[in-house]
Amino acid sequence: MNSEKKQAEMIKEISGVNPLKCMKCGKCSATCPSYNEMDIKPHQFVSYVINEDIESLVNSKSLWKCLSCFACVERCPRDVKPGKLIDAARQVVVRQKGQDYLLADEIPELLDPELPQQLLVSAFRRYRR
Amino acid sequence: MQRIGVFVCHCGSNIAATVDVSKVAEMALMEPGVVHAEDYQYMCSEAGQAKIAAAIQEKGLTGIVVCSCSPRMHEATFRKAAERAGLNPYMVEIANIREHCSWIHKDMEEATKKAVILMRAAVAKVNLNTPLQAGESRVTKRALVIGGGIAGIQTALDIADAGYEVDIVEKTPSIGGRMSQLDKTFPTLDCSACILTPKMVEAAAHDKIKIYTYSEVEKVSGFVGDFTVDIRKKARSVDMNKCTGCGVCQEKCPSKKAPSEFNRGLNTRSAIYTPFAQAIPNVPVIDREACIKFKTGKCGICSKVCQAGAIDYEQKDEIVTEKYGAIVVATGFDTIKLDRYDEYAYSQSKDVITSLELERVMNAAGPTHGHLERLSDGKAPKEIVFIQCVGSRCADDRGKPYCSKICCMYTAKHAMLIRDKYPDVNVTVFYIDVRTPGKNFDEFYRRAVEQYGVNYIKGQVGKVIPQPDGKLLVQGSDLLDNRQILKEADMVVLATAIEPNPDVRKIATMLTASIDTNNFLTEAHAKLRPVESPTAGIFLSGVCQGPKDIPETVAQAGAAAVKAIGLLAKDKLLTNPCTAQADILLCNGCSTCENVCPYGAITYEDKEVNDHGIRETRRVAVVNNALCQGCGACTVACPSGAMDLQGFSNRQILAEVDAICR
Amino acid sequence: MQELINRAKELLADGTVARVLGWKAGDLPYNPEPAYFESPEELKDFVYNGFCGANLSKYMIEASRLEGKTMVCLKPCDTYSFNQLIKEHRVDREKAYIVGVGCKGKLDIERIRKQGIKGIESIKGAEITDDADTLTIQTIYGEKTCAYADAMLERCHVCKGKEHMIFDEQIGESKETKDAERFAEVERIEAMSPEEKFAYFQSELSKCIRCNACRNACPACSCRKCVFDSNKFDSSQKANVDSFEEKMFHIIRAFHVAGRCTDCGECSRVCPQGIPLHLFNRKFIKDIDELYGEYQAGADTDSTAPLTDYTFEDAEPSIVGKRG
Amino acid sequence: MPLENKEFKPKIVAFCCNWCSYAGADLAGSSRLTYPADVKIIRVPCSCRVNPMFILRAFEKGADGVIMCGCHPGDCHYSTGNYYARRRMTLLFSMLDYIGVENGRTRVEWVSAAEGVKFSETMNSFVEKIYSLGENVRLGDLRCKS
Amino acid sequence: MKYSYYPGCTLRTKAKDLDAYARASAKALDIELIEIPDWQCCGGVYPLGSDEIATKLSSVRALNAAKEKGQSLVTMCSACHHVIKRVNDDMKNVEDIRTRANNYLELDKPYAGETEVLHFLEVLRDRVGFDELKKRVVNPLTGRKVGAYYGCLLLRPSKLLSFDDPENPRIIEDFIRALGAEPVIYPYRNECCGGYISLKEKDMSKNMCEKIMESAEGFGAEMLITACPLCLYNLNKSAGVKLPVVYFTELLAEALGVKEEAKKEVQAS
Repeated sequence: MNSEKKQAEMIKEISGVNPLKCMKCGKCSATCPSYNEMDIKPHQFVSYVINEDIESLVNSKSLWKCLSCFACVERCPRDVKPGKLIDAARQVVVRQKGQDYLLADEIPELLDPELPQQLLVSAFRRYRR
Repeated sequence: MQRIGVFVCHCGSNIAATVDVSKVAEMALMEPGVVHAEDYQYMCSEAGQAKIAAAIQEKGLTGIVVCSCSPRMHEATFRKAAERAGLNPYMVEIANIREHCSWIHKDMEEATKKAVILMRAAVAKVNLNTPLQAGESRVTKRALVIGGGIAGIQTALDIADAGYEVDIVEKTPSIGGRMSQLDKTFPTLDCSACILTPKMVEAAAHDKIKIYTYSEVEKVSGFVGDFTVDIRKKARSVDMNKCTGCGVCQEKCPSKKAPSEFNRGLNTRSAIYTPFAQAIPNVPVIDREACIKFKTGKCGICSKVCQAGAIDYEQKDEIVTEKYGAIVVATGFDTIKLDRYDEYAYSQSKDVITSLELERVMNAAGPTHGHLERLSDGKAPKEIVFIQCVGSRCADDRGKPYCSKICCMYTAKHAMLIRDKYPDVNVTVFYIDVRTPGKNFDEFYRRAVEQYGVNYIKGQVGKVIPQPDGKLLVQGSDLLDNRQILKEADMVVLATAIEPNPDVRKIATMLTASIDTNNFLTEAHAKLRPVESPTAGIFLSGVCQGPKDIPETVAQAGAAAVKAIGLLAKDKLLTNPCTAQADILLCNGCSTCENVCPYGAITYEDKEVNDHGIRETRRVAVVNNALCQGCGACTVACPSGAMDLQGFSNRQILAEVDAICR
Repeated sequence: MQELINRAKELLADGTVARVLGWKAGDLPYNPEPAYFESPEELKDFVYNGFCGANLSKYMIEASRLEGKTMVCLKPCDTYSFNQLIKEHRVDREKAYIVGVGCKGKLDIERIRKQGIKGIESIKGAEITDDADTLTIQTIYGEKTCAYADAMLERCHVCKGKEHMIFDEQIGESKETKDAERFAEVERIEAMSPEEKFAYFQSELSKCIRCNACRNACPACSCRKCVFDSNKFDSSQKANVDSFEEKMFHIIRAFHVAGRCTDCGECSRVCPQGIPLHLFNRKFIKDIDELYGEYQAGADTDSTAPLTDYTFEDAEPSIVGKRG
Repeated sequence: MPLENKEFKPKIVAFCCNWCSYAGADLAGSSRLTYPADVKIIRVPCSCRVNPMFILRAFEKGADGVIMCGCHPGDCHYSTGNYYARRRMTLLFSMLDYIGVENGRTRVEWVSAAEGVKFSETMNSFVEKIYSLGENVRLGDLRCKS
Repeated sequence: MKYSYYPGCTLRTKAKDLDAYARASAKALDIELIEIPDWQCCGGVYPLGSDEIATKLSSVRALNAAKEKGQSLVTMCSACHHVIKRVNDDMKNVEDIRTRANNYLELDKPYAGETEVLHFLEVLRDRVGFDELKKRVVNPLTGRKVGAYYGCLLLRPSKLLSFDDPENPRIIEDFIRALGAEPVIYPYRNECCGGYISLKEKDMSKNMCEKIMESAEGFGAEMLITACPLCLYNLNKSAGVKLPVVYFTELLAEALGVKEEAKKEVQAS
């Protein structure tokens, strides 16, 4: 199996999503609060996984713009849940060494006095291995 | 010993491509009792049947096995062929080597082996078959139609026009059904009432049709040709014979807060009411939940104002028992509840409505007298958004997995009507696919776009966001432009999925008619018997069988009527001879079988028996062959093996088991 | 015992009954057998003691066809069988005059033998009136003793109670002798691995000589003609060959009496090979109790039997695997 | 499907009621939904026609698994047949388990005429289970301890 | 009413008040919240990978601690609730995760999702009952117009959290009503505040919060309440309109008349 195919399989497994169930209604994209910040739109995640173009998916801005707010997961009529796919793609990235989206050095300047613990731990979980 | 012929069908390449049919025939000749075996291209064809007939006559066959498609497909065909050749039709067994073998296996060797085993089992069974004679049962020449919508009315009219008595049982106070709630109909934009009302009147006036409104089917017993049905006539509290339909009672009724079912709860009605002006019968009912007289004992105004003296507060539910030969189910549909789709703000804003509610809004007899206005503030909308597929085509448990079929067309109709009547109103339709298979349907939809300028956007809506100023912000996708749209609207219309009337499950159980996971009644064959239920004597009309529009419903209603007429036209029906038989010499008289018989077909009698010379009177089971449907529950309940089922006897089934496990 | 005999004489004398169904002494001190008595003279052979284990209910099927009433002696547990037979229209209540006889547990000669007591000549303490809880046994090797309870039939250790479910009159005191868990043995087997289970039953059933004693004694096995004697299921070969009947007899028998078996224990009592046949019936009883609610066949004459009944919510057959 | 033992070809008997599950099996066929050829179907009018003796006979003759399919509870063509069948099979399977025939070798599944997919899935999973259990004890040997 | 209590990291640092007001209110309502010993941070987001175990263990430990006491586990912070509830569901229903987590933890008795996870709001609704709560209020907050801000974590995925209708929730509105105030329903109450994105994409989050604030204000809200420290932080950074945002427990403490003492406690620590 080539590595993209393997990654696509991995994404399907981690997310538990069967992208073939998608009927391309676009409700995820209609729902997404980060839509305008994304280069690959939520409804497109599915076809990237089906076409095994994981390279483009993991290099997309969208990976880091998804809020994991689960609105698309909740509203998807086909049980496809694109939010889970993008989460899984992010896992694929952060599990590779040196691919962390959040570097230790950049943290101090991002902090402010009110910033809650929760924000740091959440961001760490999402952005780093 | 039987003389058995085995006939192996190629079914073109359907069987022959994966099963070595000549091998099956060859192996058959090694089975005990088999004296003839052959294979042929199409056994069900005339030539194939001729081969069977020839072999029966030439070889003096006493039983035959056809290795072919499912017995559900051609058992009857081959039985008839055997009968014509002088063989008892019940000496025919089918080995299903198509659906259960060639179609599901790919490996030729494996499939052939299995086919041989299936053939052996059938041969083993035929070896123990005995000729059976079908009995006869009478046909009551009267049909029952459950549901008084367009489907039920059309079926009843067609049956009655053929000269048979037919009764309609309708749950609500008037016949008319969903169609009476519609304003216009696609694709010709006829006024719904204008085409429906004459049919309602015709049904009411027809001397062969009897209509029970405000009534429900309570109990069904019997079988094809001879059903006995209890109908509950709910207390109307108004004497049907005295009421003149003047309407004064409704005018004077002080309790006017009950939500109008007919107007989908968008306005209210009085406690004594007829659902709509053209109701048939034009006799009101008292809604006892809403009536002050029933709630407090005081009031009685309707009784005072009724000059005919028709008001009867003491009226009770009445059970009518009738006999029918055929039953047609036409229970129709409702729209699904939208509680779990609140991203569309249906429960949060009055200006988010379903399409069926829009029908009422657009209708001159509706809550806004036909003026298109917002239900929140009565203002005329300038921007209307339609959302399609709300609850249809859903894989999750919120909605329905099927396409509701009618929404694309009625949405186009609504959009067109609005643009026609109010050219200054902008109409946007969010769609996933536009599905318009039907005569003049796509042309209709294209007219909405091209002639009326309706704005179709491919993409679903994610959320409807009510604004403080009362507007509705619709956040949707435009998949073709790849952008997220925020559109301000004054009204949002949801093309809500339809589902079978929830009562249908209860009715299906009473009729022992099968029903699918979506509560649609199952047809006997998806392609070839679409208006018959697998349960003999039960026919399907309209949406209870699957989503369909008016023209299709009317066509199916007619088809169901023809099937019912075909049944009623017979004087006698042949009964299934595969019934239970008690061996009185073995019967203990314990009544265990009687306790499990769902048809009350078993009774106990004191009978004189001759048990190997000993004559004595014993309490023994007796099966009524007209009532017995052949389920076999009694045969297993009987500890002594006295009860056996003809056509599926213990020894026959054991022989099949042995053949398979050999 | 004397009270019983006296009463029997009275009933015969005043014509209430035409015969008495009880037990008469056998050729050994521990094998009384069921018998009809039609006159006061015959009653001199009447016995009733701790060895009168036989359940007389089943004899009433025949007796119901005879002229006149039959006085039948039923122990508390026998009355369940009688009720069950009424329910199945096999006995005629009007033809029976039921004397509920007292019972303080019935004895099993095999249990006495198992304690090493051999060469038995006579046994004292088995009489029903005796309150002693010890049996004194005269053997050719001298006098031996044995606790009454240790000599009781398995079924008496799981006694259903001292109440008669149906009777016209009662004679004698009864005692509830339950001192063990009814389903303990079933549970022990249930906990075995499939291989152990199969080995256990194979070992037990291999002893079977197909003498039909169990079938003959069982009050539920009252078919006019057993399926194993008819050709309805291709199951009537008699020779001990590779035939259906031989292998499946006990399982099928247990299934045919499921929901009807009162757990009277006659099958195990009469088995000459000592096969614990009641373990099949009791397994069904345990399952029925657990899955469909407690049910005691023969506790009444009108309840619906579990296998002719159902509820929409009944457990699915897959529950068998889930109960662990 | 795991085939640990390539030699092992199980014998599997499926009893299907005429109205729902046999039709479901037909639908699986016409939808070309495959399942192993080890399954052989016997048509009965209703699941309540299935006598425990049939199942015992199958096991006696060397069946490795027996499955019974009927209409869903509440949907029986004969109204109540499958309710009786459900109780009978529950007790029978429990008894079989008790004498050493693993519970996995017996199954009841409710399959409607519309559930071709379920029929094929059921048969696939049942056959897989039988393969994992391997050859059955010979119930025919139940009374023949050597 | 005794419950095991999982406060979570932020309630020990930046959100001390969320915790202090909750404890004071619980006391006033005769609810005993017993902090489980040695709890560890839940990680803030649910670890999605089905192959991840290590990141779920802190939740399992907390759940098991409650199980050993035979108590339900009460959470206060939306994120902790979300994570722990979902891990609990994994332990109950996902065999692979259950086996591996138990192998790792070597507990006396394996944990299989036995503990019931309740958000404090659920305790108030389902155990105390809002009617009863209403009776216990000493300072009814009459006339206050309060908007509930749910965010994502409490509601979605709704099947797992089974907290309330994900599109039209009412639990916080009913809570507000019980305190005597007037709930303001606005459509953005279940839309995301930006969550952890605010660490690196501050503007994105600010814009989202502005929409939320505008909508709430437009429908007449004078203040917002939330159960989540991160939501509170983000909402306070909203680009435009700024309504006051407080924890729901603060409002509760106020209505129950225990706000001041709790406040002192916070200031003292």
